[in-house]
Amino acid sequence: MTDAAAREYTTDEMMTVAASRELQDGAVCFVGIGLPSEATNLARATHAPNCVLIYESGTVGAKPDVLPLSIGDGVLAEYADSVVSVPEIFNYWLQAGRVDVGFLGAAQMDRYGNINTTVIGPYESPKVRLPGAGGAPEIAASARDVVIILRQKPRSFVEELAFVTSVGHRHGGDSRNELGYGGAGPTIVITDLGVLRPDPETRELTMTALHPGATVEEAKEATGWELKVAGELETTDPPTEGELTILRDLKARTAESRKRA
Amino acid sequence: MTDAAAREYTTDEMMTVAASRELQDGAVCFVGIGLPSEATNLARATHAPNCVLIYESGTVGAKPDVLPLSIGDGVLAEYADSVVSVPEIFNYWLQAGRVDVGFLGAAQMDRYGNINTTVIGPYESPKVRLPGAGGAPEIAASARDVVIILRQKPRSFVEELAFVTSVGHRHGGDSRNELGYGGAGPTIVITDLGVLRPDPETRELTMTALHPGATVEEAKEATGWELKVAGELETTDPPTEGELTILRDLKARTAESRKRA
Amino acid sequence: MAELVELREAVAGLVSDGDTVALEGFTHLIPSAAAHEIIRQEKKDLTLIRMTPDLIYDQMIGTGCARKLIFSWGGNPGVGSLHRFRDAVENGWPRRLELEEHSHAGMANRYVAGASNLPFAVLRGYVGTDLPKVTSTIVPITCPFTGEELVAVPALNPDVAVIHAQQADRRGNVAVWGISGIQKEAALSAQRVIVTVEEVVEEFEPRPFQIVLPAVVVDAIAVEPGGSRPSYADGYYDRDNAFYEAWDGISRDRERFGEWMERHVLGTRDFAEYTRSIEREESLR
Amino acid sequence: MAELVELREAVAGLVSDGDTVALEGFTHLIPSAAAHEIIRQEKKDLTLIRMTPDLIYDQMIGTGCARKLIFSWGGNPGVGSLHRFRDAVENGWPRRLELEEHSHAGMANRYVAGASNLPFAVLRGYVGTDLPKVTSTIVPITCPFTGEELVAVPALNPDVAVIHAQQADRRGNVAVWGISGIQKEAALSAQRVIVTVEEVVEEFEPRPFQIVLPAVVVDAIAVEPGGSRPSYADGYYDRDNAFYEAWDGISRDRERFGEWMERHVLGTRDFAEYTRSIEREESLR
Repeated sequence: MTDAAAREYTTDEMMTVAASRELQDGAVCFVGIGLPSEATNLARATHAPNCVLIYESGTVGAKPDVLPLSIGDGVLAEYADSVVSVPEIFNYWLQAGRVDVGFLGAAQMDRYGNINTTVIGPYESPKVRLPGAGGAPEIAASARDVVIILRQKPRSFVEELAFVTSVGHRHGGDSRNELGYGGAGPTIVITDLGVLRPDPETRELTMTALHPGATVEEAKEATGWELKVAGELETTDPPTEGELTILRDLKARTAESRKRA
Repeated sequence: MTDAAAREYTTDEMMTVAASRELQDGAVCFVGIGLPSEATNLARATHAPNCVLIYESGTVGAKPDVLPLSIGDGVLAEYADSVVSVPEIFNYWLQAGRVDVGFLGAAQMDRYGNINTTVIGPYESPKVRLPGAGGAPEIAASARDVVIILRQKPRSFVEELAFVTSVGHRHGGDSRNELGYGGAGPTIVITDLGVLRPDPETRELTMTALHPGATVEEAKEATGWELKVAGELETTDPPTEGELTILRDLKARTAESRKRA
Repeated sequence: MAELVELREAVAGLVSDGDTVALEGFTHLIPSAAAHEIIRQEKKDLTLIRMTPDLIYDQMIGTGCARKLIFSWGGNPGVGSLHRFRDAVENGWPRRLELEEHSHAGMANRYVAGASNLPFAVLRGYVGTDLPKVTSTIVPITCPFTGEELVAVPALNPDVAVIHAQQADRRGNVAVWGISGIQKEAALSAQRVIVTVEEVVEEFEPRPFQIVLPAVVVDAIAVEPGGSRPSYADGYYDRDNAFYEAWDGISRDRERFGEWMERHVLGTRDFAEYTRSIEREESLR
Repeated sequence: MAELVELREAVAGLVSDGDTVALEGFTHLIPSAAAHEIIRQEKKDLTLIRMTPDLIYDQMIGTGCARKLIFSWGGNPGVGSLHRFRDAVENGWPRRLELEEHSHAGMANRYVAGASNLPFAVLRGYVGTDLPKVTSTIVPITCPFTGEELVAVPALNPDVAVIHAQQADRRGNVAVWGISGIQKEAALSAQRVIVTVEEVVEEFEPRPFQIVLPAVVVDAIAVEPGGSRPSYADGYYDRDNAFYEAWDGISRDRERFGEWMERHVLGTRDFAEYTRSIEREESLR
């Protein structure tokens, strides 16, 4: 801890690093844009050089040297093992069950890991119209495991979703299984404060780890429902020197390349 | 006629030439192997340089310089406008209604242009097991028009098919329409003796033209059902000098290339 | 059969008020020039289809071309909201926008069904989400062999599909390489097809992951160099990420948006003039 | 994840008696070397799948490897009958062969469904033909939107798919160019995938109409130069049309077929030795 304590890092960096550690080397990973893309590319640059990153634009085995701004940037195709059509990505890869893990972000999430990216407020007269489903519903349905990355805030960790865009553990218990999806649903949620995992029985997301410096009180205040907390809470290992350096290089290269563009 | 009379040609050459004349320039044509391939490539080399030849192997706009022995010879891909997968050829091209005309051969045909390429004798204990359906059923179903090329013999022009592999005008009349296919069915049958066309009402194939030298008696003897013959029978224009030269060159080049292989 | 024409003629001749129009291009090769021409010609009551409505759809919606939107993800990729799209949905400005909302997988399969001349497609998805509650074109279907219940979605068959490609050859064949997304299926599902290209070449060279659309499936080809900016064309130019970020500010305010569209799109003759117009403005910044 | 192995190991490890095995290659890139290895290892009771059973299937059927055949066209392309196939169907020699017979369109869509993890596929076809009378895997299905009646066929999901490709790279990705037929769908529909290749290269070059199968979908890669003869490999060698014609005579007679298989296939260690063996014989002619 001493050299870790000596290091300065942001809660977002901790969140990205913690998420990146969830991607195993060699795994086939369906990547959402934004934080998921950042975390999975950090993983590829650190402990998971052989992971196969899939983006919904049709790139399989993408190896971007900078973070893509969109899911179809040229850098994704340039070094990919294969580039296929969008129907093939969703039918031959995702629906076919070839994806080991899906990394997703969200606008809102409930205690069962169900996700809303469609609207805030009533659908017919929304307060905020969000982008919509994109590839998320089928990633949440068919990826063997799902990792959700989301900053913990009362307005994103909500008691009730305005709209269920993508299914997590549904109403909890076995209720997801009735849907006949191939995937197991969200296995972990990484936030800027810590880590939540579904309870084995109820499937309700339970705080099982805190990042260094974060407290249970913070986490409860940041959660729109009565947050369950595990008996013995783990503490996340802080980012290593290597993780931080590589993440910051990646982001610097990315910023640089966007200025050039 | 004088210079035609002077020319020597076989009944097979007459059949191929007559069939080739049925392919209009610019038409999208789905090509079966054998006689259909010979006739359509003759057309491309003579009056229809802009026809788009499709082979079920996935070649669109094939321009073979020799006749392919199979529907997937390399020469078909080499000069094609595009090469796509087999599912695309059948779904995105044939089923989609993009094919103007299909050229088919057959083992057996009945008076309504239904085709058998499956078995002679009972299916469970066949006298002769034929290759089977291949692409023919959907070509017969979805090509806007169908041209059948078949030597006229009692054992191929049969009263009743042992097996209906591909549908022509079914039981005659409107019976084909009930099937909901996009194509109009066989519009013409070219034989070594002449030409048959479906009656506008009954859809029964009727002899409407004879090739030079062929007689109605021959045609009737060569047909396994009571052949209907049109009121005034036309006589097919014999092969022109050009048609014969080009067809013979094509076949010579083909034989030569197969020796080399 | 593909004809080489001016984009102005192509849009005037093939796109009519009230048509269902799909402009596709999955981040790569977005047909911006064609979208601007549709806006210039003030097409009305269009049903617009696109998996990923972005800047060009924000512009068509904001200028009132669209009556309805069939889509699966509407945002400014990597930046945030589409403000004109949001204003139309949240406030009905400049007019009410009807939505038909699917997932990417559903939209992709709807195009596949359309390209295959099938009335519907089957997939695993949607169940358990709220999408079937708000979208009537998602219904259950049972496998006749296993009895398993799946989801059916209807085919998409737009009146017109518009795509941007890198090259056409002299015979009117069209080549796309790199990320080709859903363009093939969009084109093959449509009644009429307009393609803008970077250039016309004698012959195509082999390129990584290249697909070729034969001339017979294309109606009009218009040469529009840079015609997918601020998107990119692999082999020609990069994505203008700065413009996507700038669009957030331009589109946030109705008036500023209106002035911008007036000055750069409605006030220019074609995409070349539009490009010079925004470059001039950028140079003033 | 693709491993580079000897073909002998690949077949021994991944193909078991009673398996459902699809060897695909649409005229181009037929996996002959792998078929011979299956025969050498005397695999039994196989359900063989192939759209276009030709010489290698005639050989596997004639040597008694097959219990059942799922197919759409069984012939010697451009030559005529498959005599061993006919003998099995007409006379049950060397054993009765169960048939499940479809059209090309039906088979292609069955592979697509299998590759997509869907239990069935939908198409327009079969109605009015006698195929549904003899094939139980063709059933009607109604469009839930239009009420139109179409045909459903069940997915194909072989235990093992075997294909021949031009190249693999060091990471185990596989490249096929030219006519790729149904190989992609056959591979993606199977539980296990064996690929024989002409050679392993550092990196793929762009080739006309090239597809790449990523290493993660391939289990075993074996280098077998010439491994699809007498079929052809675009960029490597041409189709040996003379052999297809010669096969008509070799296969016509049970005894001559048996001797030929004994001498050239069962009596040789691998495809390289087989090739030398038939070349020696040809040189004697």
